[in-house]
Amino acid sequence: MTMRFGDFLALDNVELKVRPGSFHALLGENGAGKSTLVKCIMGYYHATEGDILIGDRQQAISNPKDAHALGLGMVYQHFTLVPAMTVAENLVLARDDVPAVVDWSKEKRELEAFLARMPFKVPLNAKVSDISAGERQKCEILKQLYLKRRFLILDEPTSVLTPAEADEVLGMLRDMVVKGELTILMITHKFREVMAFADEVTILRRGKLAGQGKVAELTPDAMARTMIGAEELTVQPPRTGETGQARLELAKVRALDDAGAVAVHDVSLTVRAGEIVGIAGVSGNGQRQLVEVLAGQREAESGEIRVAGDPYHARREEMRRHKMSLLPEEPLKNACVGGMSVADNIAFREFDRAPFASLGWWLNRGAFRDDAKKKIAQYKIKTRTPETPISALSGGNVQRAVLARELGGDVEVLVAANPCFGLDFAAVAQIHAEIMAARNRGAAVLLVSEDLDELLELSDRLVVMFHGEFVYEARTSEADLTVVGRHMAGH
Amino acid sequence: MADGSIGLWTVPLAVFGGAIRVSTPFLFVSLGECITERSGRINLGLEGTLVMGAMSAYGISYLSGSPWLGVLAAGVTGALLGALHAGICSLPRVNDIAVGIALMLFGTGLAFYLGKPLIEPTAPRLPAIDFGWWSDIPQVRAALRINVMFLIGVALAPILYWAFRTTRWGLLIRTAGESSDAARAMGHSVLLIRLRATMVGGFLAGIGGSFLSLFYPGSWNEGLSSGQGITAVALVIFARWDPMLCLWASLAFGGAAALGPALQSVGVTSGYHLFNAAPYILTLAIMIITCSPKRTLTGAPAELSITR
Amino acid sequence: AETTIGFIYVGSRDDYGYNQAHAQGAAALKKIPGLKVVEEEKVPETDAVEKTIESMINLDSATLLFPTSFGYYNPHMIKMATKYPKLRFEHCGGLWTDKDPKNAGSYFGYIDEAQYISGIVAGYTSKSGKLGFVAAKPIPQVLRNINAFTLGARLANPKATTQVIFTGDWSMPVKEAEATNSLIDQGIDVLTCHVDGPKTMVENAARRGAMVCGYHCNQSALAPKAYLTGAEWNWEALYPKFVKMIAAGQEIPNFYRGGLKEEIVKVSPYGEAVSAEARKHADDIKAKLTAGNYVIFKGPITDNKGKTVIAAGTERGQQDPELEKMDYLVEGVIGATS
Amino acid sequence: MTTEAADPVGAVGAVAPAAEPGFLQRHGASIEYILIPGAALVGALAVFGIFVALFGKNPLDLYFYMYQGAFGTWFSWQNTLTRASPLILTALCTALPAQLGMVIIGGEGALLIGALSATSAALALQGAPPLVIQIAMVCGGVIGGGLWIMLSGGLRQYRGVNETISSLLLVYIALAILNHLVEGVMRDPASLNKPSTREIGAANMIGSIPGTDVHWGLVFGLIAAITAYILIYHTVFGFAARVAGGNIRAAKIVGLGVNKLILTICFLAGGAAGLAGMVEVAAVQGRTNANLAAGYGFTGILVAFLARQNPLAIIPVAILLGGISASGGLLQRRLGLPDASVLVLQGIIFVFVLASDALYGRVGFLKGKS
Ligand SMILES: Nc1ncnc2c1ncn2[C@@H]1O[C@H](COP(=O)(O)OP(=O)(O)OP(=O)(O)O)[C@@H](O)[C@H]1O
Ligand SMILES: Nc1ncnc2c1ncn2[C@@H]1O[C@H](COP(=O)(O)OP(=O)(O)OP(=O)(O)O)[C@@H](O)[C@H]1O
Ligand SMILES: [Mg+2]
Ligand SMILES: [Mg+2]
Repeated sequence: MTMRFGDFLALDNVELKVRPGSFHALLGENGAGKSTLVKCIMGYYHATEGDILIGDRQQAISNPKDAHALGLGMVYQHFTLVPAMTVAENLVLARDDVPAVVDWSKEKRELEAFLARMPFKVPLNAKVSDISAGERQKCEILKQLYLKRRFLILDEPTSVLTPAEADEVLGMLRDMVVKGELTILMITHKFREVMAFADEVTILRRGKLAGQGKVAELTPDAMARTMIGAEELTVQPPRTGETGQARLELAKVRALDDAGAVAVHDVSLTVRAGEIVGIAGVSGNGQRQLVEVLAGQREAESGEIRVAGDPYHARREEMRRHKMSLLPEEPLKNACVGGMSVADNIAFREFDRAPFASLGWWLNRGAFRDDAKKKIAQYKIKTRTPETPISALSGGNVQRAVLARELGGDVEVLVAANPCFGLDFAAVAQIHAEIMAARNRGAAVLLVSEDLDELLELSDRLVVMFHGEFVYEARTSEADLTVVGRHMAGH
Repeated sequence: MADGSIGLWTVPLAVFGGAIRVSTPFLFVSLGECITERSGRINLGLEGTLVMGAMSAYGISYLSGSPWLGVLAAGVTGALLGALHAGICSLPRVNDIAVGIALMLFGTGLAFYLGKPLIEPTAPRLPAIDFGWWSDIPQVRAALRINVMFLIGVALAPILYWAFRTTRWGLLIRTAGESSDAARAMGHSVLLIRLRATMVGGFLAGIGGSFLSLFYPGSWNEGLSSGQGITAVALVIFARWDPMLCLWASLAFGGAAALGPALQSVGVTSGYHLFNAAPYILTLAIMIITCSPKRTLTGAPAELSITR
Repeated sequence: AETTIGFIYVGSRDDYGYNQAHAQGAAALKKIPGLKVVEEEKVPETDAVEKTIESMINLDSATLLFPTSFGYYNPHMIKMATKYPKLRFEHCGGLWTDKDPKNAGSYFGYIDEAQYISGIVAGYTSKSGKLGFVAAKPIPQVLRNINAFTLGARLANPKATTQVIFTGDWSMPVKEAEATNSLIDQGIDVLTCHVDGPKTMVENAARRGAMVCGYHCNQSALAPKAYLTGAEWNWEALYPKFVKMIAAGQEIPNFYRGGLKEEIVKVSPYGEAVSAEARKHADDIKAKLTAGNYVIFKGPITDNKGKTVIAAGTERGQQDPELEKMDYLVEGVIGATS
Repeated sequence: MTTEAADPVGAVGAVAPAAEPGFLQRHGASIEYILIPGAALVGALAVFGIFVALFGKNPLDLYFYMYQGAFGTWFSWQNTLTRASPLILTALCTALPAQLGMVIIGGEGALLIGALSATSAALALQGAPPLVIQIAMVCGGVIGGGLWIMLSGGLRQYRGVNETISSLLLVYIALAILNHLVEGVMRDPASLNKPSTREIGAANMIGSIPGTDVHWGLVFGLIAAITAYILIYHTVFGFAARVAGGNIRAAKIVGLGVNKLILTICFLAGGAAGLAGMVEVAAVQGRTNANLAAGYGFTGILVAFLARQNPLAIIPVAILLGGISASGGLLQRRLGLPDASVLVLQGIIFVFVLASDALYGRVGFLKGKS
């Protein structure tokens, strides 16, 4: 299978074979072409070259409907549920044979009968926007089962689940595979899941087939090496330095979500200099709104935020005075202007001061370019020129550009949210190293993440957020993982 | 009373009658736009569609002698303009608001151009049904001389409300409007869904136009629509994309349009310019009261450019 | 060589109203050999009209211009007349004063005479004695029509009243239709109007069984049964007269006005619903007006707030400049000027 | 626009700069900015030609008269420029907020309010030296129009009301206010049949550019457009505006005062349209009345979109549209086309130019080799 996007070769003659009744894992760095490959299988993309064989018969799949007809189903990397509709509506609508007029009472009866046979439950009448990310992911999988798909493709299905939830979902799927009811091809970045559930694995690197084999015969290290090839990882500096004074204080902060419901419930927290406080939690429990309040993207309803003792309202001069840095999730959406150049994006924090601005108002283009060149080299940002629009960069490189902007100068307070979401090893290592270095230099770091491993690795203190409240707090070194997991799930 | 006057009762009656007479174009345009916007696209060009519909309905009614054929022609013209809008918007990087403004201009211009010879002739109009037979007050009888199109429009609102919930067609439109990724993942072509939704929206708006020229005020001229089409688009937003609310809002707009003349007829004469602006002030006031910067509008289709 | 005459309209040439009346006058000129008529419609009352005039002068060699809309006069036409002193400008509706250039002129018709006749017919025809008037704006020309119509009606029926509704602008079909309906809801059974296109009022009133008097042009084709009569312009008669005067080397008076007598306005033929009595009375007054020995605004006249506006014994003849400043509604009119 | 997006080679492979690009490659983007709208214009004219040919007119005559009426003579040029000058200012009313991602279509309202407040300023200062009055009128126009559009911006920021809809509703409301005042308290009793305010006085008019018939509004427009361009592309304020316009979340995360930016830009935008209103009063009408609602505000929207919201590009586009409307009269008179043909042509051009947006980055020979 070969796939080109314009001049870019996303898949280069890749071959993949999945035996019936097996649980197959697909591994690879970001942008290795995993999603592209499965989208080609589903007829979502049309491969430039190559064929799909199902049971030795060549099949032409020109759109997802063809794939569905052949019993292929896919859970996409990004949710494909319609948030404004109910779970039941989403399930019924996914069928290929939706009747012209839907008889809801009949459909609901059938859905309930179906759910009764399933090992996990979802609320049928709730709007998708109102249920948690974990429930949504379950919903996606249920949808495929409801549609009676025999061959299921899962693209990073566990990225939003707690480890316990992930185990539950995958365990159940694995049971179905064992019973011969299902064949699964799963894309994941988590070796733990591969080792625990998969039978076989295929590894892609930069669009090429890099390795294949039985899981039983492989170790995580071997797989990682195949994935990243010869790339060198940034080494994370050791944890050093003393914890200092309180830098960032939240007092009874309350915030609403877009629908006007309370998302952050009077939370209070103190982060000291030279300390990383990690906020754990399944996504959708108010972390995003909390970060948005700190980033000035959302107004707090009540409560107070203090930085170094001064009240803080996310104003530019406050951020500047306190040397605040923010690494939001999805940086292209949250912290960059896609149409502006890399150089401009890197200058967002400093453009209104010398040397970027002469006399305080006239832009000095040369200074933009010089500063950008320096940071591009320092942070290994892969871009054609500093004038390239940042939207043309890959996800990891956008992330690096934001890192260059936010951590390029002195930092006293750093707020980072899922800074490594969906990134590969190399990028993750670099970002972790930068965050740790900032801490060691005495910055107060608030790290919000859905990745528990990341939190355990980086933070000094761990706080669990559930339904907008902080429900658990402990020193990371003393935290009990099962207790943390229980609190994340709300028990 | 003996002289046939009903005194101050004129005002509520006129507002009521006006609601029935004037609201129909608002109703059709807003329901049409509701469908289009629910599919994730906004068509500001419905003003042009309305005018084009009015012109073509009048022309066809005049040429063929059948007003109903005129209504059909207006619908078809509207659907064609809708297809043009959807076609251009489906090109990458094209902004639907701008295309709407362009089509507003184009539709109006074309209607004026082609409609020149239609200003003088008198075309057959749509008949009215007399629902006021039970009353001996002529004013009530007049207010209850209702056109079938109004009734169709009134019926259409609950039908759409129901259709958005229970028909495949309605659910698909909503899916396309809420999440184009989801629609695509289900194997549907979002562009095609939006094309159809925009065409249906145009069809209804065209029909709304035919009401103007074939029933009330009931003739073709260039000042026929004083911004009804564009107001109806605004109306959809404050009706929160809910067909039933579109119905009530259209009725309120119709009533508001009748308010100025009715007040004057009972002697409230000062500030009639301000009374004439009542529908616009009303819309703005309701939007100010009901919107909030802190949350997105409830009911707003997530893919809609104007609310993102 | 050919003489080129330019006509400029503010609206659409075929609006069944004000602009169409002028276009009919222009059409009459086209029939005269040796004349070339150029026309432009929908010219807004901004410097666009100055440019249109200049364009007609520069590109079409027009030597006589008729900018027909009221708002063209000052400052636009005045400016052009000053700039092109050799050419002749004739404006409809303006008030020429001796401060204005000599090559500019303003003409207008006393259409209130025709409205007066309409009023008489309406007064006889109305059973309820209640008449309706759909008007655009409370400006003197409109008020004068409303007052003349009412005074005429009260000749026929001293108790007659005219209810007036202002729509606020010259062309607002939906508002005009609503005004028509509101008036009829008040028990009014004869209506007339002063808006740019009377079509909406005429058709809607007729559909509700009320009688109508037309305005600007003859609208009897729109409602043959309901059409009583109407006040019409007679530009077809005036414009050729102007051209003849120029050809004969005569000066057109800078301030040119006239009514029925001067054949600038006319009255539509009576409809079938007009009674013999009404015809007789109306014809009688029409004959007097045509002969020039009848005064409509003859004191004592009080306005509808009870104030005397024309004292007993005062006669305000058609030429009286006071009438051009009319800002009241006479007794019998229901409505207010603001 | 992201012309490079289709060519991710450099981003994926290391920082290896491609081989020295040729002229077309280097200037591809700029050439596109001229070539694509140009082609769209030609296409639109061709379609319009076919359209009139269907009605039995000769398209060649059409093009000839259009050229003659718009640019054929010195007089035509002046006609065109006169019509273009208010359009430059009203187009800014749409183009400036567009930098912040807002679609404002209420320039007409700001123009009316600007005219009204400029007139009020002049009438209040009657007797003062003309220069003082003229300056007061400029201030009045800018402030009146500015506040009017700022109202839309404020409603959006503080109440979440969509600015496109609110600015449009405000047009109707502005017109009602104007009519109400002009027929009421501000009415000059001597303005008999055209209710108007009192005249600002001939001495206070701003007059024409020497040697021409084009009034000073053109110069105002040029200065405003160039200033707007510099403001947006070369100043700290413009940079902040572009950040906020490109991605409001990004602007907030770096602490830019988005509310202030939006209100300021809206004020400047409304100020431009208000200035257009002031010019209409001080250079053309001499007073305020309903004639001012001549649709300049609406045509300005068209100009802004055709210029792709670029303040400099507004100048040629306004001249082009001024030319089209200038030639409209000739088309009526010589070809017997109805007045609406100008509207049809504008509509076709608008549609073509918008559709041509899809072509950016796709013109084969400008893309560079792979
Ligand atoms: N529509 C597209 N147009 C151009 N390039 C694309 C497109 N979709 C994907 N690519 C590119 O193809 C490559 C493979 O992408 P793909 O999404 O398959 O990666 P992946 O292995 O799923 O990565 P991840 O782990 O981040 O999900 C990437 O470099 C990506 O940028
Ligand atoms: N929709 C798209 N259209 C065009 N090019 C794209 C698109 N998406 C991605 N690309 C290009 O594909 C390349 C890889 O993008 P992608 O984000 O998948 O990188 P990646 O391999 O995941 O890198 P990283 O590990 O840094 O995230 C980039 O150069 C980008 O320009
Ligand atoms: Mg990636
Ligand atoms: Mg992927």
